[in-house]
Amino acid sequence: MGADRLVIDLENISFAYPDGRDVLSGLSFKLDKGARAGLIGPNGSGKTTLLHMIMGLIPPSEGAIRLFGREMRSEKDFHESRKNIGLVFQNPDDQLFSPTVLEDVAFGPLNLGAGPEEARDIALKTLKDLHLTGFEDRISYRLSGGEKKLVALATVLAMDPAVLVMDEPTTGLDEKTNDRIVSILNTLDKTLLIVSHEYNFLARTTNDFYGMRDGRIFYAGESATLHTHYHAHAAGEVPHKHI
Amino acid sequence: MGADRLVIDLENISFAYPDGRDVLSGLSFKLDKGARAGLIGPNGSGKTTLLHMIMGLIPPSEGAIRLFGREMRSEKDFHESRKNIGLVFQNPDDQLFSPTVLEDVAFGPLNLGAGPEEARDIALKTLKDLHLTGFEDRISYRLSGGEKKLVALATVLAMDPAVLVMDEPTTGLDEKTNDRIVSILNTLDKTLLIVSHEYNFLARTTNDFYGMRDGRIFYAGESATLHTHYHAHAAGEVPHKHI
Amino acid sequence: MLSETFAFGDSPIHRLDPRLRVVLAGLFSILTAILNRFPAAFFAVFLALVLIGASRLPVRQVLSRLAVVNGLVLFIWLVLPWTFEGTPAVEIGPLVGSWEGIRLCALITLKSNAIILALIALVATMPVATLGYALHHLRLPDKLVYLLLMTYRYIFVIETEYQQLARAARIRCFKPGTNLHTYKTYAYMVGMLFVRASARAQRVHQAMVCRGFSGKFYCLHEFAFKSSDWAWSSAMGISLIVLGGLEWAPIV
Amino acid sequence: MHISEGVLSAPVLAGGAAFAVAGIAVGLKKLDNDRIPQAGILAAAFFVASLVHVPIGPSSAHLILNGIVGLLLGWAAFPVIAVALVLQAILFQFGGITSLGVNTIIMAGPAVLGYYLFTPFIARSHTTAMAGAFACGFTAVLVSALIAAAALMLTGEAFLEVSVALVAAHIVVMIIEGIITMFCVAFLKKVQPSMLQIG
Ligand SMILES: Nc1ncnc2c1ncn2[C@@H]1O[C@H](COP(=O)(O)OP(=O)(O)OP(=O)(O)O)[C@@H](O)[C@H]1O
Ligand SMILES: Nc1ncnc2c1ncn2[C@@H]1O[C@H](COP(=O)(O)OP(=O)(O)OP(=O)(O)O)[C@@H](O)[C@H]1O
Ligand SMILES: [Mg+2]
Ligand SMILES: [Mg+2]
Repeated sequence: MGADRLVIDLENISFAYPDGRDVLSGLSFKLDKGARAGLIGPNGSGKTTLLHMIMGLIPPSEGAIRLFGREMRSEKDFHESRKNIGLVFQNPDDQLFSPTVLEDVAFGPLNLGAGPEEARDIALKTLKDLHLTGFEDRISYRLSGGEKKLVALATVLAMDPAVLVMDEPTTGLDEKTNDRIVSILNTLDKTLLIVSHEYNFLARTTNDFYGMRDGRIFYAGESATLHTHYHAHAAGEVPHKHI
Repeated sequence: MGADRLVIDLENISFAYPDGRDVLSGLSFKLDKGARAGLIGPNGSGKTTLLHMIMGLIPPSEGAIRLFGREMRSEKDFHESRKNIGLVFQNPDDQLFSPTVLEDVAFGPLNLGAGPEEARDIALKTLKDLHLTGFEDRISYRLSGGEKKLVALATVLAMDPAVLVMDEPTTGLDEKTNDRIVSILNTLDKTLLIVSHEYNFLARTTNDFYGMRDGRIFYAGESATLHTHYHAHAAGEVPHKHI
Repeated sequence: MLSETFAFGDSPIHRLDPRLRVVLAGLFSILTAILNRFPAAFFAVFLALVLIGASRLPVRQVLSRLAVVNGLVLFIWLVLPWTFEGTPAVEIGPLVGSWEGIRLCALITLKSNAIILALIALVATMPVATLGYALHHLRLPDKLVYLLLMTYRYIFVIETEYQQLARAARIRCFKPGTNLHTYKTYAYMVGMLFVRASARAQRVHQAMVCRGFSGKFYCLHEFAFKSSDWAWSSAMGISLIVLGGLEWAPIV
Repeated sequence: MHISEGVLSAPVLAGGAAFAVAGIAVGLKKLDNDRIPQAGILAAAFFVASLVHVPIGPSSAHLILNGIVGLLLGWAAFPVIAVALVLQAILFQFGGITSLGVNTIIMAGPAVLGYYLFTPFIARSHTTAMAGAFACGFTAVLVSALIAAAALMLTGEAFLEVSVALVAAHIVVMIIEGIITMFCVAFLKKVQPSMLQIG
């Protein structure tokens, strides 16, 4: 567990939005290469803020961010690190701005210096891997909610990052799309950090859980310490899964 | 169970958006006065479309809509029925269009013919009932997601409709806000129709479940037929509820 | 990020009746805009500074707002004195600056700054919503007031949407430059803003219809004219008459 | 693009205000109450989009976008642009009260002109539409600059060179606005053609 195995290393991070209240205060968090971690916390506890900070979109007011063992100081550092960390936004509508799916997925590779032909090939291959073949000429804006989430994931995977960070990948999605995302995530060989309100989803995709409270992250348990209990459930004909 | 007890009565409704695919096809659905019904269905199955149709925002291509025993034929009919059926939209930012909370909540009563003084009083009382006293001069766009959902509910309750229709009232909300909405709904003496992906939430607020598939609604069971089963759950220190 | 920097404060000006502030700002601006004499222009700047003082706004932020106006004023300084025919005042190489040109530039500088300062003190000190209600009470057409309020309500939502799109581009390693890829990306983002704005407008209209909207707008807000408002009206009335006097009184 | 306070003469300010009031009146008349949310939220989008800075060599410029606003809104561009200018005056003090009329004409006049001149092209085949959209963005800024120059010249002949410099300084902006308008129209034609009133 040397420092070189740490992909994300946050030390004593504090942050408040201009209009006041502290969102993060004295937060520290480490994520190893190959780890699959879930993050749970109430609304407004600062999960999205934290992810944006890891991407270099929001600078911390205090503390140090080290990614892949290097301390991040400037926008230039982050420009490099973004090649290796991909973030899927909470809301796919915020992530997709090109007219067609193909253009959206090719956007990242183009920025990384791929030629138009190459970017196109990468995009098509990524779509194929996510079983989205045939979507390339669809208008991103008109996709259904679940399809948008999958395309948003494709736009990030097209850049082949070593670390995949996802902000509530399943909110508002039905069980089928949920299952599809679970199975995609479980075939990926990447370091994962997933924010979600859904215990169930996290239990199926990650190995460790973290919680967020009072501006800090705390370790909440391994998958092995999961416990089970009764819960109420709609029966009838509505299809649902028993785990 | 005479026809006079039916508040919503849809018969053989079909609908497709201009650009093609059928969304609703041969759908029939009845809702009794005082019923509390949940509606579950995959993304894009047409739940939001159906709710908008009940409100008269989208005309069906085929079939009949009867509300409170009267057949709805024109915009004028719906203008009347909207006084008695309140819809809480999926996205509160669409519902809160006034600069301040007070104006937003008073908007409905003003349109129903209340004078400015009276509308103001109704708005303040509604906010009080939802424990939102002190919010009246807050700027809508600065509210948090959960607060917005609660204010959106207030804007509808201020019109005191007999039927309350809600489109995914809890997506993206944490357990506390969730609980708050559950307890508010459980003190209301109104006919309820709630669309949600969360079985748990529906189990706590409604008596009957319906599912949606292939453009139709089917009855999926009573609360009494709910069954329980094991499910995986994150333990650790993260606070959560056992039901 | 958008914010209403000056709107929320506590000062004699913040407490003035918004209708009065709008009317005063209008009168002051119009009067100052048509001034031609220096004593009057200096007095206008003095009045504006008094208003800024009374509004107790953070000096540094007020100055940073002035930078924008003065950027344009600087542009005029760079061109006008050297091209205005008249009595030579300075020579730099082949360029000759005339007294008349310099005089005109100086006058413009004073007037621009006076008007902007008064605008900051009197109008930027109220939230746009309040301005909307004030304009409603001043008999502006309902439609225009509603358009203003609706625009105001949604600029924050749409600005957040834009920020998110810009972030989405950044996390995918987008680096703006002078090239087609960059302009295309911005054009798509702008196009997306318009499409989403339009779709949102449709939903908002539906939400309005669901709450019984039938084309009539109401205003809940009432304003009260207090004794301090009378005091300020008289003081400003007299000052504006003095300002007019400095401009139009025959020179003795 | 706007002319700041304290520059223009009384007759020019008054004339600008009168024309602007007329334009706004026409725009409001064509805008029924049901379309207020549409116009208001598009105005918000226009306001936000015009804060976007695009790089031009070592420098940058903010977008103007009155061409595309004209294509989207027609005459309603007048009240929409006036409202956006009021918000700019209050939130950033770009412009003020007395020059509001002139500035509305500078921005909205070319928008309406572009609407009449170029909408027919937008409906046609890809190449024609793209050329029309480029011309619309380019012309809108050009005409804006010319109106601004005219307002300055009417104020005093002394402003001749300032006016020339103003138009010259916007030539690159015209090209960029043309390109942005072109891609933006391409986007809208694919994603939501009904917004361009071409079904
Ligand atoms: N741009 C902003 N300006 C000011 N405050 C903000 C901004 N974005 C978020 N906040 C506030 O910061 C806090 C943390 O927000 P954040 O979005 O990080 O929470 P979250 O944990 O992701 O919540 P959720 O579960 O609802 O997504 C909240 O109180 C929120 O209101
Ligand atoms: N304005 C529209 N124009 C064209 N198609 C639309 C429009 N609105 C929705 N649709 C399509 O109609 C179908 C039903 O949409 P609807 O929003 O009713 O689904 P939903 O059941 O509410 O889904 P979700 O659970 O994601 O909210 C979807 O395929 C959607 O893409
Ligand atoms: Mg979040
Ligand atoms: Mg829906």
